[in-house]
Amino acid sequence: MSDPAQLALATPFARLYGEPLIEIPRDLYIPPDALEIILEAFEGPLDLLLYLIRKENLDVLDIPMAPLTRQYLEYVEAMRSKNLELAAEYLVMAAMLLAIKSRLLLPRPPAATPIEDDPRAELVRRLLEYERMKKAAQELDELPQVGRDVIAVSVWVERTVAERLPEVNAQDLAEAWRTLLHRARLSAHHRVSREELSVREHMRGVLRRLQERRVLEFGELFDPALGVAVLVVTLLAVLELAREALLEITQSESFAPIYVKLAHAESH
Amino acid sequence: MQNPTEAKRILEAALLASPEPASLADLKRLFDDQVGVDTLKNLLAELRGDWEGRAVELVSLASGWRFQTRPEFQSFVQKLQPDKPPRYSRAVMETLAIIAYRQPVTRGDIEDVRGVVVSTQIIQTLENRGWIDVVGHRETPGRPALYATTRIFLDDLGLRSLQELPPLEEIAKTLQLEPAPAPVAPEAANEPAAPDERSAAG
Amino acid sequence: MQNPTEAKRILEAALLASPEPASLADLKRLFDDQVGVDTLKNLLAELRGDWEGRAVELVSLASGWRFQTRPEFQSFVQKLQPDKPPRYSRAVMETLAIIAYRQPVTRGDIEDVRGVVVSTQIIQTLENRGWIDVVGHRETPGRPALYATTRIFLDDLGLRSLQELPPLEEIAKTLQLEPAPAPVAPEAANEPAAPDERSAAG
Repeated sequence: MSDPAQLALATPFARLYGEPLIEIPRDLYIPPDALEIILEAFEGPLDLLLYLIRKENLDVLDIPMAPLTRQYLEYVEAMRSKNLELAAEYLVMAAMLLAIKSRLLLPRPPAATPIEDDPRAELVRRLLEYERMKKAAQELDELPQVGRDVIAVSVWVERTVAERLPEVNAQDLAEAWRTLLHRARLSAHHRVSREELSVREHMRGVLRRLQERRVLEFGELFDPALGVAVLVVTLLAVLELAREALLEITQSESFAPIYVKLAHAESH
Repeated sequence: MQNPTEAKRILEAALLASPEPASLADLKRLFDDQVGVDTLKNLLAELRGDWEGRAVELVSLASGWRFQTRPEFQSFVQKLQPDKPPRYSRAVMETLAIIAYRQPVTRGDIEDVRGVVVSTQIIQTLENRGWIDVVGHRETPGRPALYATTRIFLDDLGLRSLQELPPLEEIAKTLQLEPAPAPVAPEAANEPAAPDERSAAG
Repeated sequence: MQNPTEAKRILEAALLASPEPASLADLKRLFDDQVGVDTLKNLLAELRGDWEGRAVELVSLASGWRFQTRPEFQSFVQKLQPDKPPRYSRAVMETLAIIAYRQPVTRGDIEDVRGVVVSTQIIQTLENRGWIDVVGHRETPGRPALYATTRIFLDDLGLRSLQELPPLEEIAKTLQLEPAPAPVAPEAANEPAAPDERSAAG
């Protein structure tokens, strides 16, 4: 039962509305490895049923239960034989189809039965409602959507009104901390690329730090955590800055701490 | 009060700067309620006319008026947008359609129509977008939440009211079923080749 | 390529819809780089001219071009702006988080954790709010100020003590990190200027 196409070929195909169907509809042929995709393509048993009905040009209002049920079961069986995870709803529908089919085969009491008693009625009602909603969903999706198809205009407004202070709660803080940790983890993976930074860029960094903190102990300029390459580039940057007389490097005596400050900065 | 040109200028600036659609009441406040609703409507109509033929238009939505880009220019405008717009799956859109056309509905109602379980994620996607919310509970066991669409949903889809939703296609109103037990159409029943149909069904 | 009118229309829509100023490079991308910078500048100049005498203007800033409301019309425009409480930038929030969880810390410590320079403005924002202050100086060269959170900070956040801050262990767990303050500790340990950092962190 693995290949539904074979299966469909083996049994004489259905007659629909009197027309003998000799060929299997192309849609029904499922390459075995495509089953998963097909299963994903359907939103559920109703969707699959609708597909079978519409592709065969069957009248929803007068469903020939036998061929429909058979085709449906072929799909379900094919999916099951491939051990694809099949939503329980598909099996429930299979049982329902079989129940309807068997009811249709039972002889009826001679008394005229009202149309609502047709065992297909409930299925038809559900199929119609689903199809209606499916179409509606497509139409909704075609409406221009803000963000996707149109953008709401909101030009910049300078704010001068009395400043309102931002509200912060403890959870915001925790969130900020979480972002930090996350970024720290990410940057751990990216340090390799950071090593390619130029000497110039590090010169700027050294200068900026000195602008903010006036004097730094030589060692403070270096962050061993960034790796040897960065240390070397930073050292080159410091030497270059000293050569350009932008830095003042002082040491009171041998082995005493070395201090670095901006050359033009006023001494404190 | 300002002269009409000045008033239109103010209206335009305020609407261009407003991130949300502005209601008539909002717009009246612009002029310290010194402008009547009719005057305001005329000004808005004029303003809308002024923008005709451009890539931005003034539209009237459920919550009010807003300037937005025209869909035809989206391929350009998109290039300067930092965020990628969400694309919703069929499951999400079908759920949305059922809520929009059949509201208020419970999750069970949605499942009945779709024939499959509706995941919490789908509901959350729509809630997070601000398109649906809980408007009450059905007085049945478990008191399931009743979902309905919001104003934001209408605004975001360019609609002024639910009446403007695309009309549902009436596929068929009456069921004209064959007298049982004919499982296939009448022609098929008279067709000599039909018997194997029944045996296949048996 | 589009004709000038069409190009200007696109430019206008993209700029009106862009939340950030758009650079010339951004704007070139609008036209798939098929428009030269000079043409673009001419179009922008024309567009700016088109908007003269209106309440919104096209301006050129360091980071690019954007539409903004003219200052004279601000009092009107403001009336339609949502009254949402402002939020601190990520930089401010992160700085505050570091001070709260790792106090007392120097500006250098904060920079080590954040990986970027902490501007004076950020520190001032928090000082002006009364949420942090200087509690001493680290006895290292430059004697950098040590910042800690204040009582007002606790009051404003509805906390009785620092112990009521969301525990970091929990956060680390959600990130599947080790319970130790992992990403901070190694850097701190290697930081020669922060010998007391470890005890503060512990």
